[in-house]
Amino acid sequence: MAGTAHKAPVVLRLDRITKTFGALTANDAISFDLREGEVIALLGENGAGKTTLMNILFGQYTADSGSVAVFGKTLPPGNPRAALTAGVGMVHQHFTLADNMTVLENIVLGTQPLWKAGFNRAGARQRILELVGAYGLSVDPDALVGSLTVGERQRVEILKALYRDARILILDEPTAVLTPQETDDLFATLRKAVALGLSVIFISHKLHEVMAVSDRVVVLRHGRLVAETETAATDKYTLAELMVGARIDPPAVQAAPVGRVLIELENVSTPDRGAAPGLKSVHLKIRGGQIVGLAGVSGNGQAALFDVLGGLITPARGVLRRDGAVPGRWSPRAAVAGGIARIPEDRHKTGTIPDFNLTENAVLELYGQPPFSRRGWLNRGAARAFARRIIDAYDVRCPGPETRIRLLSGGNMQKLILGRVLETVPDVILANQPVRGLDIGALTYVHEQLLAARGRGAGVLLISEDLDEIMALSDVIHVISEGRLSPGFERGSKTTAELGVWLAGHGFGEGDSDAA
Amino acid sequence: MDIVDILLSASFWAAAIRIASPLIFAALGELICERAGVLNLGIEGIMVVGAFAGWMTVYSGGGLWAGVGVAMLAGMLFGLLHAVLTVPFGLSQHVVGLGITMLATALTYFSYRLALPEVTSPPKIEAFQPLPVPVLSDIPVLGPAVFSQTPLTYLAFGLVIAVSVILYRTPLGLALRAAGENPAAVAAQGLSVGAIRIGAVMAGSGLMALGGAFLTMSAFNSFFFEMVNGRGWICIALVVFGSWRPGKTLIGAILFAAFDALQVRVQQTPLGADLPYQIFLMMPYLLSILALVVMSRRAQVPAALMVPFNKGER
Amino acid sequence: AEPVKVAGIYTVPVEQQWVSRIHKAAETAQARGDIDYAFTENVSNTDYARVMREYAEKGYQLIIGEIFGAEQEAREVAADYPDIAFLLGSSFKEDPALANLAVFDNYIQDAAYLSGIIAGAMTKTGNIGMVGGFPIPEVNRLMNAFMAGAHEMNPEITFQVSFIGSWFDPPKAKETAFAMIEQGADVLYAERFGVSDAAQERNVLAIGNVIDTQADYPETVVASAIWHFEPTLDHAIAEVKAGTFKAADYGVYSFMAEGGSSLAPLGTFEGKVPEAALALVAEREAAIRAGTFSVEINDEEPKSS
Amino acid sequence: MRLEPVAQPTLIRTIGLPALALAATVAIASLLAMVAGAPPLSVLGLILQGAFGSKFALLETLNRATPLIFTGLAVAVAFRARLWNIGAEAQLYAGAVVTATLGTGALAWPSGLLLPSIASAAMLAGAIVLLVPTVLKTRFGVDEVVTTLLLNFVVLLWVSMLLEGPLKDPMGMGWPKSARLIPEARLPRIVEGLRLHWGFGLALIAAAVIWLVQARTTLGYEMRAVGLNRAAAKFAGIPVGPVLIKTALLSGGLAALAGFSEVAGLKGSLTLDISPGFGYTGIIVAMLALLNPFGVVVAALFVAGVFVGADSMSRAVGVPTYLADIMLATALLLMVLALMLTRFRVRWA
Ligand SMILES: Nc1ncnc2c1ncn2[C@@H]1O[C@H](COP(=O)(O)OP(=O)(O)OP(=O)(O)O)[C@@H](O)[C@H]1O
Ligand SMILES: Nc1ncnc2c1ncn2[C@@H]1O[C@H](COP(=O)(O)OP(=O)(O)OP(=O)(O)O)[C@@H](O)[C@H]1O
Ligand SMILES: [Mg+2]
Ligand SMILES: [Mg+2]
Repeated sequence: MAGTAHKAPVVLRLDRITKTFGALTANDAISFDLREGEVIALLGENGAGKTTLMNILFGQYTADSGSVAVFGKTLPPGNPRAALTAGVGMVHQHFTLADNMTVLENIVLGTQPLWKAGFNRAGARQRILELVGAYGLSVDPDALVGSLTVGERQRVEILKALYRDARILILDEPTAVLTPQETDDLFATLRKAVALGLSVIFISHKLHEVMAVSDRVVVLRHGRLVAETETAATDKYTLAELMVGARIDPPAVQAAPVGRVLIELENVSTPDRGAAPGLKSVHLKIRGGQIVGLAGVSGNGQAALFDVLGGLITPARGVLRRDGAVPGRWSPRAAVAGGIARIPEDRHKTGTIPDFNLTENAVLELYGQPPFSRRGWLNRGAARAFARRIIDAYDVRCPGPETRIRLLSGGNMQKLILGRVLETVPDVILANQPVRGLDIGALTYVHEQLLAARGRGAGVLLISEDLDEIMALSDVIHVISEGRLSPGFERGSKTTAELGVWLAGHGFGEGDSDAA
Repeated sequence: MDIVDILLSASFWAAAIRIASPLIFAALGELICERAGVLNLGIEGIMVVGAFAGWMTVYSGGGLWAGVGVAMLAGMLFGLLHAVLTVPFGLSQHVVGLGITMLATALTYFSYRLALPEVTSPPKIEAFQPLPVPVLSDIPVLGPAVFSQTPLTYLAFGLVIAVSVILYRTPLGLALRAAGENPAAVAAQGLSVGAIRIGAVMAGSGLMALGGAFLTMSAFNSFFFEMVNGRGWICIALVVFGSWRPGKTLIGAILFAAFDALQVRVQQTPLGADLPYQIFLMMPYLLSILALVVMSRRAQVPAALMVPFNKGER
Repeated sequence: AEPVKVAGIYTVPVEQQWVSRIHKAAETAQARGDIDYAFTENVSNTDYARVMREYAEKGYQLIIGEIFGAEQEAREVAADYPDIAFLLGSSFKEDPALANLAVFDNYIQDAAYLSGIIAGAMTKTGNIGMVGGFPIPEVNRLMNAFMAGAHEMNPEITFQVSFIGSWFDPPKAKETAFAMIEQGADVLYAERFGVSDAAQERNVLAIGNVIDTQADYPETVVASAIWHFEPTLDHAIAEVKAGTFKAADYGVYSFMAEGGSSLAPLGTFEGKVPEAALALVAEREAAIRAGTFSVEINDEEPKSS
Repeated sequence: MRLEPVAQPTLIRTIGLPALALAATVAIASLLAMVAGAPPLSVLGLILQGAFGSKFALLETLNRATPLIFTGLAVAVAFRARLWNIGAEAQLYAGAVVTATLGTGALAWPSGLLLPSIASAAMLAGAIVLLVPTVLKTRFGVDEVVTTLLLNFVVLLWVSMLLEGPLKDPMGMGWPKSARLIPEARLPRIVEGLRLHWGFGLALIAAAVIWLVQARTTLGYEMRAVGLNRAAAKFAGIPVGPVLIKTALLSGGLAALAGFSEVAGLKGSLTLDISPGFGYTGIIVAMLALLNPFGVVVAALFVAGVFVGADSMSRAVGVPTYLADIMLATALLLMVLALMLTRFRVRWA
């Protein structure tokens, strides 16, 4: 990014960090240095130990052995406060903000002695506005955090670190939840920070970002550091291979015969949900043997569209047709029973029940039907067999079907969800951000499965913010913006730039999104 | 007298504020605990302890304010026990709370019986007397209603303001509110969630004990078994009613007390002669439930209420 | 002779007025050396029969208590221990088939009636406030007698009656009394703790009940109808000692004629009660003792008038 | 400090820690007995004797455990689905009222028909009492901790009203209690001459049934799913509202059975004080049992045993019997702590 920083002094030194959880070694004698003004990308599969390492560095976990030194001084283990005062700032994978307080209050939290009679709001606001200006982090200090978008929340997290004069910024998968535009803004901010002498470690599964932003790459595999290299001296494919330990090729898209319309929305509208718009007179057809890509910045009505098709809400206006007929009762159960597979956006909150084991999670949508239950009595054997089948067929890495799913990595959780919906051989698959946060291996696997379903004649709706993913997989692409849906564009009929125009909200004639 | 006359009289509002005072203390205490993320069902027992400790101090020769101090300390002690079990050890707040209520109540009765084995009529102390505020107490209606109360009532009102200021205007208050909303946010800023929660539960329990002490040192002048009589449970409702805000909780307490004062008076109207007295006693509870239905849409529950926080575990 | 082993089982703490009279009588008898006394207080009715059995098993000879809420079970226990004497407060009468169980109750309507006469004479507003715990017969009976006495002095008197739904909430009783004073009462019938305090603070008068609290409220409590449990208990002790204990209604030992109840001395109010009232009290008291006048026993819930 | 899960708790841990908790409780009780002027060393023996030392003591313990099993199950069922039912006390009384209403001669049926009918009606009444807060919760989002708590007061006053009104025993000489149940409406005694009745058997059956429901039926699965992650349950198509309502019906019904069993089994009539807080103690029982139905039986026996034993002990050594509640509370708090520590290790970091 800002040129190499070979001569710059070392600001952070990790020395033989080892951490075990029971029998598992999450970090195995990991050492590396971070220099002033340098950006290091930390790479690795899901569960490779990246977050663990960063939590140790920040003092939230205590390492079994090894040490962390910041500006030459060894940090006391297990003490976030010491890390903060030494100049380490961390943006967690899951944000640590209090929704009931304002941006300013979240930032000021913990920066002053607790027993002070009051705090200087005006001064704090002044300081925040300065930082906002210097780093290009637009956010209103007096907004309630609960009302912010994901991107804004992340900026608040970064501001929290900067407000404390952090010299080292750690970002754990910062772009996993950002829109492309927000990702660009984030990188712009990081560039400014580096120019001002800060050093950065960031974790990402998106290799093009790694190539674009970092100076150096550190790769972890199974808790061990397997490679450390200058970014300039490597490429995406090499990195992918280093991470997984084997070569990974993107799945090939074979031609498939287009079938009949499986599900269709005609002139459907739904009410707005708080800040997120509902659907506005949407027309959509999903045919067999097709992947329909839905491009768009998150929060533009994707959730509403997914929920309408998935049975969670019924259209306020317009009709939904399944196989040409309007279904009598539209509910998640009706959708599932009718052969619709749903892969939700948030696997932790809506996709699984973290404290249920794999077996119980596997039958979450099917428990009410034979063979999993009869007349209200569960057949646990059938459920276990089903879970075993998914574990084997979909390569879910876990100790066994009795493991609580909470203990699985995101990628393996996602594979279980994939398995549970695909095992019923659905003819419609709704996939909302199915590869978010997944490592390249898992991501490729999910894509392969979607393509395979298409190959056997299923229709797939793929919702994603990643335009590259959409362009690579989709037969037809729609763009969604503020609840309006663009016409469907055939594969290859639009360039990235042309779609970008639609993404920015242009091209939707007032009320005539049915212009397909 | 008809209801309108009652509602317009200063003595009615004076009674409402008297009845509200112990509730204000204890509800504020519960509010502090819950804002930090801990449901404190020990409230009923801690009020009993406060009632006894304060009264006993004065009875054995201490000053009234010394009694107030001892009551708070005793409450904080049980708060500490509650906090140690629920915060670092993360035990169920339901069980610990009810256990503390049982323990505190039984220990109090046990101590009372040991201290005063031979008494068949509980001894009295010289309790707090009404202290009219100069000038202000001469305001019509408001004067006799609000400014002719005992010092403890003024303290209760003062505490509402103090707690509001602390919660919304100080670093400590920020940390406290954050601990009840998202403890990870507190930990990530280098503060100890455990220390904040323990502190909050102790402080809150101290206030609950004050609420109990009000009963024996201001509302009345001797200690009786079972005299707290469910007031603690009411306070839990008041906190929800007040959407976890001190000001609204105060209003809730006064409203509840006003219903109570009103039912006593309405019982003597012709209406009262026809209806069973239980209907009147039910009124404050039923109206509270009704009020909750009306209020609930806007209520903001602390997101981490009843969720223990253990770093390194999930 | 050996002191009789007596056990008391009470469903409320011994501070409760009603129970305090039993407890006090037992302690007096113990001080006299007549009995060996142990007691358990605050026993819930669910546990009552168990506690009875425990004492019975331990060799107590006389068990006293109150079984209003545990009638049936208590009688079953008594049937299982025919050699032990049970003297229990009960709304029901003795059962000849259960020879070892005698019943009592606080029949002090005589004294309550006389205190009503005094109250009737002392009220200037003609408005008397009455605060009770629960409208149980033991409370209703005294309130009704009191009201009858007051009407004797002045049939125009009106009463405000309230029940607070608790035996132990003096602050609530006090607030209820305040409300009555605000609505014109100038004499209060103090069934619960807290009422006399309200009267004292607002400079109105109070009439005590079951116990004498004038020492605590010298300017306030005019007269009190007092229950003396001693005749009841002493009679039972004597029967046990003599081996003649039998099913009987000991209620009569609470009557004035038996010394079971009395009007407390006027004390600080000596000379402040109108002569006419005192004369009427004296006349009625003599008639009661002579058996020529009896106060009606009315257990119905009293209502405001 | 930090808690770390223990993968394989050793036997010493699983047995030793609870034993330690009990030992500490006895030590505290002995100390308090000494403070009150009684010989401390006899305490343990007297407790054991008082709780289990004779057939009478043992049956009394079972007797007191009976309503606690019902309320414990009621709470366990509700808490599994994260329905915070703090109102088992009210539901218990609702069941008791129905029992007293139907069992005093309103229905003159033979026992075999009458008892099941009364029990079902009682369950229905308890269910309705919990249904109100549940519907307020699913419809209006009203916090059920508060509404169930407040309803305890309302229902108790309502019972008081009934006992001084329509339910008052005409032959009761004015005391606020119901008439006596007819013999056909009484649960028979298990042991003739002692208080233990078939309510206890019913409680054991209820525990087994609830275990079956939770572990083996789709309803049990749904209740756990709704409790653990409402959003995911809803997404998967589990009808959250109806499941909560079914949970409420089951939970309220179980609590009502406590009232039924106390009135039809133990007391034979209804008074205002048939429950010394069984509804609240049920919460403790349920949590002590980690919401497991069979655990509820064990926990209820434990709670009852400690109380009966300590109560009898304090009487035997002549100290105020409030010591029994102190012991019970101490035992509960320490036991919950010990049970947690069998599964987690404390790390000081
Ligand atoms: N608190 C914990 N207790 C037990 N095991 C843990 C804990 N935290 C992490 N692990 C284990 O350590 C391994 C590394 O986890 P870590 O969170 O560091 O992965 P990661 O590289 O950040 O993965 P991802 O890319 O999905 O974010 C995982 O396999 C997990 O099983
Ligand atoms: N208490 C724990 N015990 C075992 N493993 C844990 C525990 N806590 C976390 N982990 C592991 O830590 C890893 C990282 O957790 P994290 O929350 O980052 O999920 P993730 O794998 O990144 O999924 P996602 O990307 O969907 O958020 C997970 O793979 C999980 O295996
Ligand atoms: Mg991670
Ligand atoms: Mg991840």
